[in-house]
Amino acid sequence: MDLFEKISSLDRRWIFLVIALSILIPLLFPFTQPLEVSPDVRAVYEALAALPEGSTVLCSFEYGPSTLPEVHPMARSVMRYLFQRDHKVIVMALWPDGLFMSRDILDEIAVGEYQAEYGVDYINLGYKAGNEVVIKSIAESFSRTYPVDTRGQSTTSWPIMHGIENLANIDFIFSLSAGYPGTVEWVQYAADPYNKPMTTGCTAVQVTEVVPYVRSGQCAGILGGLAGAAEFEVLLMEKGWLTELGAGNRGMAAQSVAHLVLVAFIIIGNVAFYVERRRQRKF
Amino acid sequence: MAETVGIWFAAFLTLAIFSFLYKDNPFYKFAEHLFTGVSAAYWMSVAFWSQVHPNLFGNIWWPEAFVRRFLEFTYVWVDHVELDGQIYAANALIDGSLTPEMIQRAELVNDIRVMYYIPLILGILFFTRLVPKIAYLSRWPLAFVMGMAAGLRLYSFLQSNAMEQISATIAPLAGTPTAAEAINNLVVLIGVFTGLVYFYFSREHKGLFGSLSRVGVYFLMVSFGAAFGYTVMARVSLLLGRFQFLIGDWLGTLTGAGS
Amino acid sequence: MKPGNARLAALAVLLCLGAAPAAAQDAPAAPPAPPIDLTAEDTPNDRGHAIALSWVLSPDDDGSGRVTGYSVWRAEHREGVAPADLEWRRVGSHSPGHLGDDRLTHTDVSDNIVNGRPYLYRVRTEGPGGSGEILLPAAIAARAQWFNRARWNMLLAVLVLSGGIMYWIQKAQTSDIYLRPVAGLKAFDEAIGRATEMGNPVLFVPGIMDMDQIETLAGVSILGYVGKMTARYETPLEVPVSRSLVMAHAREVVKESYLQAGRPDLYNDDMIHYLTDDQFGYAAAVDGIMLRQKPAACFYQGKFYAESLILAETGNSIGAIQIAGTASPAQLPFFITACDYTLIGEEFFAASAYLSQDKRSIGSIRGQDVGKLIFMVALILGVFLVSLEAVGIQLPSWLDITALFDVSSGG
Amino acid sequence: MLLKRWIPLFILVFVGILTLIHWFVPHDPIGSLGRDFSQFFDIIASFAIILGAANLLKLQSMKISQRKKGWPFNLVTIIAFALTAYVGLNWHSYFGGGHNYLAGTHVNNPDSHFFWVWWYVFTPLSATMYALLAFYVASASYRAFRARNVEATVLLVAGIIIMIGRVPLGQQFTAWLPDSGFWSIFRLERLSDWIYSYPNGAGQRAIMIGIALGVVSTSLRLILGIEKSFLGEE
Repeated sequence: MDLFEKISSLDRRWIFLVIALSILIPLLFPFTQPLEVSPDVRAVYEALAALPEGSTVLCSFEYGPSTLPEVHPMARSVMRYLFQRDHKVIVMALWPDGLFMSRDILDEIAVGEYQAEYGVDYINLGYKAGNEVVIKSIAESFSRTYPVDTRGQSTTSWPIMHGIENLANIDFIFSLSAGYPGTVEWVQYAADPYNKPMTTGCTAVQVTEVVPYVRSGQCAGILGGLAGAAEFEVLLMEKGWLTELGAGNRGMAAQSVAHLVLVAFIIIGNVAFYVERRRQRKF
Repeated sequence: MAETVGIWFAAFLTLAIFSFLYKDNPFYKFAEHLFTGVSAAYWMSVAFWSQVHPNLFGNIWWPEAFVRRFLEFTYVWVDHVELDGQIYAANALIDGSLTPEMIQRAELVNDIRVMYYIPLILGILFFTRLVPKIAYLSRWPLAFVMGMAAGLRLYSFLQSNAMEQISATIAPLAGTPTAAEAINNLVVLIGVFTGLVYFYFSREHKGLFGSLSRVGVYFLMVSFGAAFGYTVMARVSLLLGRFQFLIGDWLGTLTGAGS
Repeated sequence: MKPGNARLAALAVLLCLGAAPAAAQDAPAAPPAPPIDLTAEDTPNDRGHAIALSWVLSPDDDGSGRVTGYSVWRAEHREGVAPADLEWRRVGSHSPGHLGDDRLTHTDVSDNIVNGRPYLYRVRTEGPGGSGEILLPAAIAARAQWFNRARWNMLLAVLVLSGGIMYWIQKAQTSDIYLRPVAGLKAFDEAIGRATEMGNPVLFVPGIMDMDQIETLAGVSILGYVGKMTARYETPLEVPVSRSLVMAHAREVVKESYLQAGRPDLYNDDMIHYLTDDQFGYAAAVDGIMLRQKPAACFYQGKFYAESLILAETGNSIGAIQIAGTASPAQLPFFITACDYTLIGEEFFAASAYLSQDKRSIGSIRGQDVGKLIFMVALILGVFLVSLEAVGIQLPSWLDITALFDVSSGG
Repeated sequence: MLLKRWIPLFILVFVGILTLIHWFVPHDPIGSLGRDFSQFFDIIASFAIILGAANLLKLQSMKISQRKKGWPFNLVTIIAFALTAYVGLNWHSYFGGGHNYLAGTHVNNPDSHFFWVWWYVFTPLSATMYALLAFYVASASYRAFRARNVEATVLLVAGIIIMIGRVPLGQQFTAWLPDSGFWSIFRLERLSDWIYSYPNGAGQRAIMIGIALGVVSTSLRLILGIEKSFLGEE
């Protein structure tokens, strides 16, 4: 077997090994690189920036630990921005594990960094089963959908919920999403029927599903995957809302190397394929 | 203690699953079988506590004595409490504002919704599968579910997947602010149109129709390639997350750094 | 108002307060002027229990901070009782207007609003200096509607498409309909045939979602066909599922297939077995089944998420023929790259009709094509018309094709 | 025959039509049927899990009693199921004391045993299974991204441009192109954005419209009672 044949029928475990190394090494020895902010990420920022200070923003957490590396950095940036602009933040989750994600973020950002007051500046309504049905039902009433919050107290007893009967009183929806139910359901059952502005931070996989809604204007911009998170961090830093880049940019180093290694593999594979095919024609 | 054991066990399971990449082995087999058992029971418990307990049990009738006797189990079923002409929210049952003696005297009001006997009956009918003689009764809940799915999805797909997409595709090819925008609109129009031609079943894809359909295939291929390229990034991020766990949380405990 | 402006305005207020502390202490700020022209109407196209309010901003709501918001109050109107004596309840609040808003709107939705009963509203401007209020001049009642008028175009679409499909379902029973070949469907027989030759089982995965998804139902219909083939060839069939309802449904369908193929003796309920509801738990277990039972043909037909590639790559590594079919746009690329054949989107839904050769089902596919034709014509016509408009040619309003497809207002 | 065939068929058709109508009739009680029915579905599906779990346990114990190859692993499944079900259904199962034992809250309480299982067993397993995808996209693309024919080449080129254009390191390749003007559209990040937004968006849209028609037609076949293989006995 000569070199090209070998490359063409390479045991996939070699590929696995190289991929693992190409992520592990940059993770241990990180570096940063310049980023260009894409228009979709800018659109997210502009939609948020258009909100007057003190608006009520609904943040919904539809992701779990497995997609945490992608969505968590976005959630952090968004929360930082919202608290700096004194928005009131209502947090909920349509995924059971979304609750733990939101708790983690709120503990870190709201409590840790901004000393925001629970029940006044933000509230965590928690997880409710029922997928899009929950969205339809908060369109009618928050207090009936979520009689108690995650602290086990009656939702309406908190000052932040005064005057917030249902979706109509929400100024903006931010969906942090990794699948079903997620951004698509928020567009279909909340933004669309009630004409609410919304935007999304989602996994790169979901981007294809969501992008048609972005193009048609039903969703204002999109933060797609780790790259979206990294770009958003850069943009917030540019605008003075962040003092340092976060996990999004750190991960991008490993991401970049892995991508290029993968592309190199594909190119080598094609060269081998081309050479082999030419040889076959000769005989 | 529980945390340290947990992190070690989690790290072991992580490595056991990764070992599958090399080949099938007892460690993977162990992790796989463990996963099946744990996750089946996990979702069963979650379904019980998030659906059956609040939404079904909470909407059907129970003997008053039972509700009063097992407050910690039934607290989510009670809508409100009336005592001495005063109305308390349901959580007064548990937050200490009512004493046990008061709870015994109070009237516990829970709204019973007759409609919810439908899923109860259908759910029970489903169990007739265990009795071969009347197993066919389990077709009733299946029929209900299928009818519901049909009525629900017919409309929502037509609205979001068809009407809205058509509406978004109808954009001017002339008189746009920039020429680029007109070109982009044209690209989208051609893509959607030829894509639909590709999906046309009841006509032979020959001649002009065939050429249009080929163009449609190219658009589909671009979209598959693009979606694949996009996803690669997400997948790499996942691995990133796992490596971060192994390096940060697990190796962290080894070196005493903890997390 | 831009955030910067708001901050400047707030700063200006602070400076003014600082410059005249004595004056500020002596004379408390005057209460803000009330809103103007409060109107109310029953919200259209709903189940009642809702009133839409609208008012013109208070003149003091100019970003100076004198208006911090509005509060909305409701009372049931009673004949002969002065508004002040009614039982008022605060039912909502609204943040101050932004620059450029001429009216603010607030919808009061509550089951406490009884349909048909008259209600009065008042809206208060709230501010540090107190409040000013306006009363709704006449009582208003909420009503439920029997038809959602905003959905007229959806009704039209449902009727036209269903009509077209039903017409062809009828017509198909008497006439032959040509269907173009679909590569993936031809491969079904080949794949099952190969499994038979090798003596290895056929693996069928009907997606990971439950019966409330049409994709799952379509996948199980295809399973019905595969079941007939495996019964005929006496090839073992392995169907792991991740939902109990799907298990029950698939058993009914496969049992029927074996019966129709004349081999009920080969059918066994355990061919279709439940693993776990969990996405990756299921994928891990199916991977295990693949490696240990080495199926020669793998079918993935249904609704899939990220596990698609885990399954397809493992299937590829054991050298099985793989045929996928799904309507999950995000998973199609993975099936396309890792499987031998893939039914894309609509092809997947058409598969059961193709495979069963049932005349009425084939008719429904012809009906789908009619729908496509309508959409294609509408696209061309629509683009032509909006282009004319964009270059400045006035069109009569009945030619406004965008209204026909504008379903966003329908709710 | 009535119970086996006609009543389920009636339920199917009746529920189907009623659910379809509910979209157009906001008036109570029809308007809220969609929400109620979805809720009913979730309840029925939750009931059904018990039957699924019973089936799982039955097959596993069969393998154990027949001493099939690898039977100790089947024992692992049964034990894992039993333990998880115990800490999941018993709402008193906590580390340490001093908890208000409200039924159901243990599912979300970080001090419960159930949470421990979720966090240290369930989560690493599912996240790692998911992470395997990083390797599988690599092997799948290495194998499939070959310029075999025109279609495959189109797929390959679009995929590679996006892959490179989406990461900063890749964007360096075309950083020498001007930032504005005609040539700027060939900068990789712009090109990948463009491909992503327009040709890809168009392809996706065509697929989505096709799917919508497929769903309409399949749903209609169900509502009209044409597709009813689950009722058997044709």
